[in-house]
Amino acid sequence: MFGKELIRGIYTENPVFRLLFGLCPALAVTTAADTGLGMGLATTTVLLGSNLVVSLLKNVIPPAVRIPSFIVIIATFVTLVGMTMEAFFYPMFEALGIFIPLIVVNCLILGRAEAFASKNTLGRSLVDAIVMGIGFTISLGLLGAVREILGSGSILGFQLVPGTVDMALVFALPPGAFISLGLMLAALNYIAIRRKEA
Amino acid sequence: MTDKFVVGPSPHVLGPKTVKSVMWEVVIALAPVSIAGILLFGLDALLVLVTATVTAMILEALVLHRNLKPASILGDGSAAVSGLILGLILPPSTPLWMVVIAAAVGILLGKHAFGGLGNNIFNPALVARAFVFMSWPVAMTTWHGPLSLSDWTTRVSVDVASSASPLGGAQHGLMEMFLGQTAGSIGETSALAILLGAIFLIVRGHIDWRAPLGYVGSAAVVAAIYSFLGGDFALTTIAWQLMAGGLLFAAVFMITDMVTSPVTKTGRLLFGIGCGLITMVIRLYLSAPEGVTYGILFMNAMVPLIDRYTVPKVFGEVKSR
Amino acid sequence: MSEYGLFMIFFAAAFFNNFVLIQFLGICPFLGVSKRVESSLGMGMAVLFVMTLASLITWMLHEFLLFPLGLDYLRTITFILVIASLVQFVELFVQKASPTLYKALGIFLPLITTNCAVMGLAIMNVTEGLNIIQTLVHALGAAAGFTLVLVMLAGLREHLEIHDVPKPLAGVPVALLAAGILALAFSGFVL
Amino acid sequence: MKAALRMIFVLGLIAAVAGGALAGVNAWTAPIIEENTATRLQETLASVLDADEFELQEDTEQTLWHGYRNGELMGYVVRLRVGSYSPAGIDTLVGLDTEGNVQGVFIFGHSETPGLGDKIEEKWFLEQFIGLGIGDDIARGVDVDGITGATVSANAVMTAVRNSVRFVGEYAGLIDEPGIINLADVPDGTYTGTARGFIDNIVVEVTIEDGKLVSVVVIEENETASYAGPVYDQLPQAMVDEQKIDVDIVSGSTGTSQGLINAVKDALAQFATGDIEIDQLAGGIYRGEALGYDGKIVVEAEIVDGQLVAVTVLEHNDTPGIGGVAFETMIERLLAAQTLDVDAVSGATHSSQGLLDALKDAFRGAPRIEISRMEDGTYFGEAESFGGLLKLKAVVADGQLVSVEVLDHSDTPSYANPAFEEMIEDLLAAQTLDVDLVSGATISSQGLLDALKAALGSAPRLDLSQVPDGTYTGRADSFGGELELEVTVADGVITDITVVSHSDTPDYANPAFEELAETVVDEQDIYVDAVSGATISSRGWLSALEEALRQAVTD
Repeated sequence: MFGKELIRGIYTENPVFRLLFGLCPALAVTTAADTGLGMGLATTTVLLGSNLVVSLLKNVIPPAVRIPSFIVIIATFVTLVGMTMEAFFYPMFEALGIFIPLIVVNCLILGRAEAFASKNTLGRSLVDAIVMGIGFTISLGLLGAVREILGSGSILGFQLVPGTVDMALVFALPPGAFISLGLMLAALNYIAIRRKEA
Repeated sequence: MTDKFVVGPSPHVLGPKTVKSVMWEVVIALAPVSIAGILLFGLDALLVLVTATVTAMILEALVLHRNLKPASILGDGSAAVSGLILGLILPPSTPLWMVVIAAAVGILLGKHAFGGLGNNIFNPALVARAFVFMSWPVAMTTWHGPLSLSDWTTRVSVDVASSASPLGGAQHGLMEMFLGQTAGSIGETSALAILLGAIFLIVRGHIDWRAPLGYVGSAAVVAAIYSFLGGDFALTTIAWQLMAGGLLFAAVFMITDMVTSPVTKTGRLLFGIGCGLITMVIRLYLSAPEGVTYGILFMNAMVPLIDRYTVPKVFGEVKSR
Repeated sequence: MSEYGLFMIFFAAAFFNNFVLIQFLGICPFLGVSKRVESSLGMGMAVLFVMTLASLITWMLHEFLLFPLGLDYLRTITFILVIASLVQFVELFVQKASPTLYKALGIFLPLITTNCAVMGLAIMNVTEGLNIIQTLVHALGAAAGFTLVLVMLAGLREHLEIHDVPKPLAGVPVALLAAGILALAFSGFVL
Repeated sequence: MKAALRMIFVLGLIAAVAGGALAGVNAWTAPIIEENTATRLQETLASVLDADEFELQEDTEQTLWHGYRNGELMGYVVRLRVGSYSPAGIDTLVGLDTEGNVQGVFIFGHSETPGLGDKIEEKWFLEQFIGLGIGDDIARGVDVDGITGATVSANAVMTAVRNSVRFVGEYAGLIDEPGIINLADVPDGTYTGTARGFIDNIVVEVTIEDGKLVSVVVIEENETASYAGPVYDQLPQAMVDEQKIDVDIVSGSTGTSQGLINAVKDALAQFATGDIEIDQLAGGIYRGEALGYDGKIVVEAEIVDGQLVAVTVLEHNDTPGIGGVAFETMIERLLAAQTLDVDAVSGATHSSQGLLDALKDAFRGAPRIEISRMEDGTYFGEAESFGGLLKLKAVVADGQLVSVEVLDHSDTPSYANPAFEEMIEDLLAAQTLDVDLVSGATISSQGLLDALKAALGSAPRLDLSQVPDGTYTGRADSFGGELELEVTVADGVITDITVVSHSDTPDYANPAFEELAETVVDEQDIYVDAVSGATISSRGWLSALEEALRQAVTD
């Protein structure tokens, strides 16, 4: 059961590659694998918190003030995560910069609160948050890894290619982000097309 | 796919023209600059040109025909043109593996990702150049001075110390610049050779004068205003700006590319003017020494918009949709 | 700040540090709304409207309320609420005041709440210590840059639609590649 | 209505809980964040300046910290923001030692384009600033390299470092007023100067004839011919034509142009004018020359204890009647004013100006201490040596250095004492300060030499050990009138000092006199500080004491 859900989060409904949610952080913070993973985990934490609270309060919140309530809840968790990171994980906090407060406008979180947690039980909502979070984290880590390998020949700071080889700096730069993501989406589409044909 | 005709309205429907014949004539037009580049920069230049052209042709054959038969490698010549142009706008000292990557980026990302010839939005050679410039900025801004006659009589390739290009601050006389005896990209330094190619293309009716005129004209105007504001206005300054860097080469061989420039006449003029303005603003007011690549790439992206707003109203067309 | 004029703030926000292509803010609408040139222009105008207002209001909130009271930790929550209510308010106002404008902007307004360019701009204004005039110019530059690339991409996508793009690349992937090459061109302003 | 109330209630409740949670977590994390920030700040400051304590200065034009190690000022850290592409610019931290040399550069923060602007944080880029200081250009292509692909950001950092150096230079008083070279003041001759061009040093030969620049020849250079050619063609000619050094540079070859100009300035730097403060000069004899009305004027000036005590014109060709009188008048004025900023003698402006120029030339050089010309007496001096302050006493009699005695030092005795002995022996034999240092103890020897220079540069002092036992009376003018005192010396030690009579305000003076007497008896030193609040009375008292003891020695 959970395995099926997990596949949904990682592949069939992958937030970044399939639903195209949260592309801003996906492009911005993936200059390396570690920042990508950090962003993914921070987002997952917020997602867990908001799904939890929204699911608990789904019968209390009147429909008319649903969206403002969700925004307040999400913003609260974003700020909490931000504060905690600043206090205890400062280097990561600094590396992610403005994209931490901007988790609040990540369509993934509001989307899951609105489309899933407000209609489902606590348990299902938590599972949804976990699998979606994992999917998001994996996507960002993957994109970060691809860009880090191509851009600097290393992965999570570990040098794969001898430092004397000049890697393509462009992958660490904004154009490389768009191109990498574009090619990865194309690869997924290609697999999907092949599968359909087969 | 191979027979796909390039979308382009008159005025050059003079006879039965195929993509193939046009492309091979462009290659002929590129001959003077290629020869000049090899004479000026030696064996290094020759290797870069050959590598770029061959890589582009092989990749094109693999994408289109999925085989490497001689006929498919020769193809319609468009890949050869793109590859050769790419080689000509690279520094002669570019490591050959970078040339291979550049050609691959140009053909695959610049051209076939958008659907191949006739569909590509950006000039493949420029996409490739921008990509490699941003990936290996140091290698791509290391220029070598031209060879002298004595270098040629002693040995073909010499280790020439790196030197500044005119836009990088080197001072050269206008005659040196005209002949191309300056540091720079292989095909961009010799104004004389570029003009020979241009004359051939004009005589054969392959280029429309509007885009180049808008380009060179607007660049000249910006250069004039700039030198006037700087208090050292002189015709030589303008001539210098026009001959420096890749401006003339781009005017003749890149902004005239039918696929990546507007179809309307007014559009082409606007396109040329836009390219010229951005190129000169980058050169004169921003920190990058050269703005040709970025100016044209930027305007390539504007082409659909330019076309959209300059298409003449078809008689009887109902306004708006 | 003296050597860093308003002119530069505008051009930096619009070109060198283009919100979409260089800073990756507002990617969702950039990809979502850039299928048609007209709708892109509409979105651009709506963003310009909201960005300017939101920047000014959040700047004043920060300057006169949050910062003096030491309530900086409420920044995210207040800013997002301001933007969300502002969008609602603007929607209602435009609907009443100018039905034609509403027709043009209406459908884009709700999308702006989750446009991180607006929120990002509001946060940047205060963290970078801009004064109110710089904030205004920053907002105008950001909106101009956003609209420019949105419309450019829309033009490209309309063009691509009528040409044969390889199947796996069709749609968003090729739009991303085009955006990447556009970002290459924009980087030329910085190099 | 009920639904609306419920809406407001629920939303309000959510907001209240959210606010409460945030306030709670904020109260918990804020101190941690603050502490982390403070620690990071100290760490960051320490990364650019080797110090362990930083003190933020108030009311400075730029944010400035003083850095201390064990209470000693190690240097400064400046925080500067320079504009670049992003509105916030680049926030830099530059550490400088007390001489204004860069010790480290740190990019405190920037919002440059990710990837491109980030390169300014690379180590190789920031490390190249270390060691550069007030005399350096700190410019791309001159003494630091730029970054390909991030030119503007890199230039902004260079500007920040340059401005930081200048700011600290001004703040710490390290930058003198820039000298202005007046070609007319430069004596005829050919001068050589060196300065850094675009690639390497440029050496020039500058020839001056009749106060006019007649040629500038580049004799050594390593610039790129295509850049430098026009510079060499145009600038020397322009300098000669315009008779000035700061001519317009050749655009596109800024580095070479500036190098050439700087080299010419370097060649003529010794003739640059600048403020000379006599009370800052070391004691000794200074010799200099300049052009007068008709040819060279050579002067010698003597400085003792920061006072100009004598000016002698050694050589001149000026009209004897006019020049001679002018010199006398000028010297009188100079000695009275104790500054070079005196009016010229009317009717003899050239001679007057010549004398002043010669003096400036003299004071720009190092002083010479001629033992043969020293007044007889005992000299005391101190200087910093290897382990700390070194104090010594030197006796001059009949123009001969007769003894040098180290009174106190903190150097390692086993090294220093033999070195001192050897130095003193050499000094006494050579009768000049120009002796070699003792190898193996160069710092101690240098300390001894410095202390001796300081001693001989000051006025001779009374040597208590030469005072025979007895009671002596001394008189001097004090605050209210004459002061008389009696001093008793027994076994070479001052045992008692009594004021016999004085006309100073008793309430102020008496306690001061008591305090002074106590200090002098305790320290056996008659050159002690005045008592604050009764400075003039103290000085009177001390003069009377010296007078009394001096008489004892002469008697």
